[in-house]
Amino acid sequence: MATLHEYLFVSGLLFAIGLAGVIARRNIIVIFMCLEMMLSAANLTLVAFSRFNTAETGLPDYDGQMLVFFIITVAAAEVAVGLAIIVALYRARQTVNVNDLTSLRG
Amino acid sequence: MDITWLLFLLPIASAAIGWLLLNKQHTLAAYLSTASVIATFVISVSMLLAGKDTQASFNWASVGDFHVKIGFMADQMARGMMIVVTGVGMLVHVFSLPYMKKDAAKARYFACLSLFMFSMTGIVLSDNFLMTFMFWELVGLSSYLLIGHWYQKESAADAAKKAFLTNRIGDFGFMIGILMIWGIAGSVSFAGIADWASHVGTLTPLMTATLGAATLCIFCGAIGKSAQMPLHVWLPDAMEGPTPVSALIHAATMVAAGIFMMVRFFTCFETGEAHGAPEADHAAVSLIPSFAWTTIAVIGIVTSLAAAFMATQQDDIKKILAYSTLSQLGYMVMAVGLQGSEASMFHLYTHAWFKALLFLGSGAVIYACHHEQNIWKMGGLLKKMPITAITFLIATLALAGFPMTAGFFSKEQILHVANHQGGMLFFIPTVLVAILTTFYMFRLVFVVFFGKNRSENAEHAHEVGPLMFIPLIALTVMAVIAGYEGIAGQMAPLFHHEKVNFGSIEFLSSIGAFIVGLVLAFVFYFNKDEDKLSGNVLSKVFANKFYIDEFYAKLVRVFQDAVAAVVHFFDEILIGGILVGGLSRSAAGFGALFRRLHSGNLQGYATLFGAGALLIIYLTVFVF
Amino acid sequence: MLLALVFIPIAAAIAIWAGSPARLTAIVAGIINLVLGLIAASSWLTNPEIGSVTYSVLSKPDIALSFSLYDGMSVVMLLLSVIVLAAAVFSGQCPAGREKLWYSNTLLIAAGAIGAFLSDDLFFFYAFHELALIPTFILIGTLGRRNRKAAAWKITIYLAFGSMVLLAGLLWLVSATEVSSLSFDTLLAASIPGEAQKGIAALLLIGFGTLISLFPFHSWAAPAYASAPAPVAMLHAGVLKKFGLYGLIRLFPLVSEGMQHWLIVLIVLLLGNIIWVGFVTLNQKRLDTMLGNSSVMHMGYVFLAIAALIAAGGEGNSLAIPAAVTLMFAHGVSIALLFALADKVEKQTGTLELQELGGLASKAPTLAFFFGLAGMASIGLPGLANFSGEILVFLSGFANYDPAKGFGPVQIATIIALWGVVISAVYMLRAFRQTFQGPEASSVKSAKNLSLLELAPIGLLTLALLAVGLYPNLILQLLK
Amino acid sequence: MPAFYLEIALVVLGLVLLMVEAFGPSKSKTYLGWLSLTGVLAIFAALFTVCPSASCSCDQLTRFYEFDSQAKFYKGFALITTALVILLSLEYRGTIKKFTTGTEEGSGEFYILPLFACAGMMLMASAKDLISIFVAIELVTITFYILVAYMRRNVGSLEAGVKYLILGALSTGILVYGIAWIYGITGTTELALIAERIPSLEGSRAPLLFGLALMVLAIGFKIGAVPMQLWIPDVYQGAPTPITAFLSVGSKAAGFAVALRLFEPFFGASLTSGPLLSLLLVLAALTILVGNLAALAQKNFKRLLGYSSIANAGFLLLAMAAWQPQGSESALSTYEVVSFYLITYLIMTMAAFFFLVTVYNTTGKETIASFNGLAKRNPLLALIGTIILSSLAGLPLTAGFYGKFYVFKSAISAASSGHPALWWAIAFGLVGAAAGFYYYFQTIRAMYWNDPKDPSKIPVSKISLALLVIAALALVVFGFYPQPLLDLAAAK
Repeated sequence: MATLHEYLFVSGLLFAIGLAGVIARRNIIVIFMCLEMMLSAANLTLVAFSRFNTAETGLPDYDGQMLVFFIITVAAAEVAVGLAIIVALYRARQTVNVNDLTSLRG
Repeated sequence: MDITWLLFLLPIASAAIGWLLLNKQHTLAAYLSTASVIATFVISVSMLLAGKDTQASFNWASVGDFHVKIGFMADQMARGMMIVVTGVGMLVHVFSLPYMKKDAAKARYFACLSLFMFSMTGIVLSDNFLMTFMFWELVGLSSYLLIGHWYQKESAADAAKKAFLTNRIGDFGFMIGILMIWGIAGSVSFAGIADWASHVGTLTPLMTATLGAATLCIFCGAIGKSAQMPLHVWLPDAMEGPTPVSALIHAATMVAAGIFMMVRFFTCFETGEAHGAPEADHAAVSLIPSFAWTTIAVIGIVTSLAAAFMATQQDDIKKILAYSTLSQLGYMVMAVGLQGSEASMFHLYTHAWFKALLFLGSGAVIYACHHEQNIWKMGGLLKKMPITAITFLIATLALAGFPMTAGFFSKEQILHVANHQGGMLFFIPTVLVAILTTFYMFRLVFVVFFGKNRSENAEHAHEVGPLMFIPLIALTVMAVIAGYEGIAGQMAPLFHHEKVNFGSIEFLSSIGAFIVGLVLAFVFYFNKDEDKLSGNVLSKVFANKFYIDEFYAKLVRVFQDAVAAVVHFFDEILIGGILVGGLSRSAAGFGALFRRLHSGNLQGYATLFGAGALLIIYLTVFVF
Repeated sequence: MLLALVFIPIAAAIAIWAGSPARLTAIVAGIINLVLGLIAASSWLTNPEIGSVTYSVLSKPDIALSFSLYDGMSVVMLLLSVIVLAAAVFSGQCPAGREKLWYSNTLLIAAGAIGAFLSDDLFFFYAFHELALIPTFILIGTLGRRNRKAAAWKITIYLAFGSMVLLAGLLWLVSATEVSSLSFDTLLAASIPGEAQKGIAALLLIGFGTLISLFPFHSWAAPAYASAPAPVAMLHAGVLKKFGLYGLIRLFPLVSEGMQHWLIVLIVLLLGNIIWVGFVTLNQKRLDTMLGNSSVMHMGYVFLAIAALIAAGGEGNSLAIPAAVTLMFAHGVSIALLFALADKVEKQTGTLELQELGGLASKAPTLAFFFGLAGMASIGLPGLANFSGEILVFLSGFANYDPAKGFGPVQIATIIALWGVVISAVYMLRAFRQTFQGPEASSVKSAKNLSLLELAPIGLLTLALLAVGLYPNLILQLLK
Repeated sequence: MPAFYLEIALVVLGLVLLMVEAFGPSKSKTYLGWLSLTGVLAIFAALFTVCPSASCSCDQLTRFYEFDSQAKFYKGFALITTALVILLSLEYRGTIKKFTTGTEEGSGEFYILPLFACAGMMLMASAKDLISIFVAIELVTITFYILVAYMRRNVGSLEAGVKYLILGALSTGILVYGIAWIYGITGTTELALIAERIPSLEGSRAPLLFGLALMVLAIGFKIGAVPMQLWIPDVYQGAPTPITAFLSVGSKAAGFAVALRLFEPFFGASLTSGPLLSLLLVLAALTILVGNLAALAQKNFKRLLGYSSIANAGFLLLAMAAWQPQGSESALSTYEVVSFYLITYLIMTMAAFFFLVTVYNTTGKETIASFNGLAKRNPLLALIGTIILSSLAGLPLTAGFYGKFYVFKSAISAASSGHPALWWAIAFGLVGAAAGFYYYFQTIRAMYWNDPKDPSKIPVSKISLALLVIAALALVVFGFYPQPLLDLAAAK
């Protein structure tokens, strides 16, 4: 069985890839996807910790997994709102490139 | 209340009333002022006749048990001096009545004269140094106001400013001296200092040096007020003021204040007298180190000699008298420095009368010649205005030390001190000054009163009115009799003098100097229309006062104005620009940098977020 | 009564704002305040509790809006404030239509000063001073002359910076005393460990120093005063600037040890004020900047007294504080008078460039008389208040002089500082000579003499100068 | 009544109003604003009838939800803020109308959505478990995504919305990742348990601090601390002004409420207190510096308020860096200092936004130059503006001073008793406060020194006028008599 460290390594990697994507990509949709990836990384971390942190009863500590559900729910809401905003933006500006969004600055 | 307070109150009241309330009623102000000075003269005389030392004071400023007092100490020296001050003052007031008759600002003039009388009274009667200093400054103020009486004239305004500022430089030293004396003796009152001096015993070398330094600092005040080298430059310029003012302030009284103050100071150390032990006469005086004495004496004789040389080549009648005054003050200072306070005060006292007379006489001449001051544009005035001429001549004789005039006795004393206390090094210059004095004074007399009229103004001159010549005559009387023991001894014991020894070297050199000077003047100037001696290098140097004024002007320009400009420049550049401006610029610079971080670019933000997050994590986990 | 002294100007400002006739209201308020102030001061001698009020406004730490005449220094400063305020409301040339702004802000500045001097609670002492900041900013920037905007910025930023440093110092002081109340009584009864004193003293010196225009934090003062409308210059240079000195002296006992560390620094800085700024003043070509710089310069003398106080250490120097306070009063009155008069000069001639002036005395002799008098006062002529202060300052410099040991730093500083008396005489007489004497310049051709109404504030200030100058015990008896 | 009924009531109210909006009359939507305002006020009144958790017999939600004096304070704070925001929205409706559908029809939700945000903030005030903290924060954040981008015909609003969305989601990612690590190391999401367990976690110091740093960063996003402040100026500038006000007051205060709860266990243990203190100190210093200095040359008043809100966050962080859980006779605890600061901040900032909206409604601009000559156009408004700005600058005798006073006081007393590194932060704080004078005075200067382009009068609506007058009076009165504010902040 994979050890905790391996899970953490993978999830860390996932988080880093997500962050790198947010930084490197210019398309807002892609950036948004990368953000979701970061949330998934956190989910993976939580699940891993939950699996390896045993409670007094000997069972895994389910708090972490509970939080994962919350995160998934929130992410869904976020995506719904986020995509709506991005669509509105596209309708107004015909672009989803972040480099075009610099009217507010200084 | 002691009647002496009136000496303060009357003049200040008349000054205030005259200036503030009567500035429209000029004549009334003039009479008020004159009346007040006559009253003070009467009081002074009565005090002199009463012959009683009086003293009173009140706390002017008190902090805890420290008090600055205002009061008076009417001892014999002060009483005698008061006669000089109020006497000459009274005559000058009277002389001024006609002299300033047509002046538009007569009220101000007389108010200032009254203010001067008040201030001078303060110096004379003061019982402590702080009070002296206050009135010292006030005297400076009244002198400033009177020199600048015709302030619309550039030269008068400049001269007034110069006088005040030069005096300020002296007062800078004076104040330091007072502070040091206060530190050393623990008191600023003359009685307190005397008390300290008589009890202190011997001093450590540091204390002695400090006392010497303090003495010289105090002397700085006298240098300023009595116009000694190197602060003498203001006095000739001060002749821009009305001539009666020159007579009163810049010849007879104020300039003598420096001498008076030094004598007052040194008297504190003559504990022998205070404690009735004549043999210890100079015991406490020796507290003051010799370098201080020598410096004072040297400054005195150098001033005296230099001024005498300058006087020989001046063409302005008042300037000649001014340099003569300088020269005579130098005499007095030298005598003070040679520990001959008696001689110094004696000369001060006689000099006051005949120098005031000379100035008033010159005033009469100037008045008669429609404000012509160049002696080469006068001439032959003896016939036009005989009273003035004769009184002037008598005053000249007195100044030159013609036997049996007042000046003769006092000059004798000075020569005596120079010879006995100073030795040849001082005696020879002193005699030289005596020769020069006779020479330039008779140059003046010959050119102005003899020969022919050299200008229209001189041709139309005529004798002045009684209000003017009565003071002249009164002063003439004093110029003749003031030196005799009967009169001088009345004034104060300090004027006491030894009998003239007709065989002594002093007497012979005095007579010799008079004759040499007279002959030279006669040869070169009698009945001449131009100055034969002018034109050579030496006389140019004399006429231009050794170029000291020019040198000072440069000095001021370089060391004051240039430094001020440089400092101002640095103040703006260094402090305003770099220090403070730099701070605000760097704040603004950082602000601009921070603003640039907010570039509006989402990608940039994400990058900065990430970088910042990494930095924070690094710091938190590995550094803190 | 003290409450009234603070709030009458504020109420008047509000009334003006709400529409009552501006000038009249301001003058009435100024005069009422003057009368109240004189009454309070004279009755303080017999009843030191006169008019004290205390309203607790905060419990943690214990802060109270509390006014009292804490000691003679407060009384003198109160007198200074009311006198200058009464003169200030009469002075200056308010542009038509801006009376509301002009008079209400003037009153607010004064309220700030009076409040600060009357507060016996450290908090309100500090706070009231800041009250004046905004009106000053607005008035200089809106109605000032020449580089008004730059000058207003400068003064505001400097003072804000100074206040911030000061705030830090005061807060440190409070936390070091470990008392819960900020009233002077409690604070001054506490003590501060030596270690903290050093830092607190430094912050106080910089903070107060900036407010007093201590070298090298002085460059705000001259341009601001030069640009300010007359009442602002009068109140600020005359009264508000004394706040810093008042504070330093008031809090000095708490940090006397710490101050020792900075004695030499302070001496160098104060000589910077006197000599450096003195030279800067010499080089001014305008009457207003000259006066502005001169007021900076003269602060050096008050600092000299403070330096003497510091140097005395445990021995004590009973002269220093009365000297400083007397000089503060004198300087406040004289500089206010000078600014009022300079304003009149500008009114009559339309310029303050010394080059363009000349011979004004023959057109306006009264103006010349008072300007000369004020100028003479500021250069320390006996008989006028400044001399009383200066002489005491110099004496305090030598009060602890031991001739057997030679000069200490304070004595040397005193001697150098004395040269400043020469410098100030030079620039003042130069300015007087250039402005009033000599032949008439073209700018003065149409000048007129002072009117009787204009004379009122000038006469008041002159009276104060003369009274204290002729008999300084008037002030000194309050400072026992 | 258990406290969480309030949040439920608020959410229900929001849902009901949304229904009303959807099916009710469509001509005018202002009545929705009034309704929602009434609801908020009613719930605010109900807040005082709630019993504290300790004495409450109910046991629902006890793991996630705390109702103590602090929670009560921040709930009240959120409600008042929301009420004011709704009022401000009503004032602002002209602009909303213009940039949505062009009619009133599009503005209905604008009055209702703040209710959800408010419910989120109230939850944040009470959350005491990482899970509830996360949920509460997200409720607020997602609502704000919509509100910021509400004016969908306004490019600025949309741009701000997108920026807020991306960066907000990024901070969410960071937050959950941090939570995951903390949970992983301590084995719990309950703050109380975390506090118990930290001392025994000597061996896991690095991962613990890693998680902590991530959470600080995420909270930093909410409150606008460097380096997570970058979004603030842009979003503040682009968002509808009432929402800017909401973000700047409500969201920030809720962020601090969470921060206080969240940091408490970490401050309590010596293992983490040192690093956390140093971290906060550095953040405080940088935040103060960036906020204040970047504002110096700002020309847009709304954006200026954005920087100002960063600066204020810096001062609050400084107070937190000088952590002092217990007050004393002469000093306030950190909780009280922060609460006190936030009260004054609420008054001044909301007043400033009302002031801005009033001027904006006439001039149509948000630049500092649009205040030119206000002293002539509307002297009363100029006077009020001067008081507000002075208070923001922290001038004594205005309420705004006391906040800074307490911050510096606690920082200085911490610095002089064992944390000398704080002197640096204090020094930066002083520089920042002095710089603050400069940029707030820029606007005063515009009002008084400059002449208006258009000298016509500026009208003020009755509501705004009343609120502005009350606010200005409050600032001055509390400037002289701050005790009521202290009582509020220190209420038990």
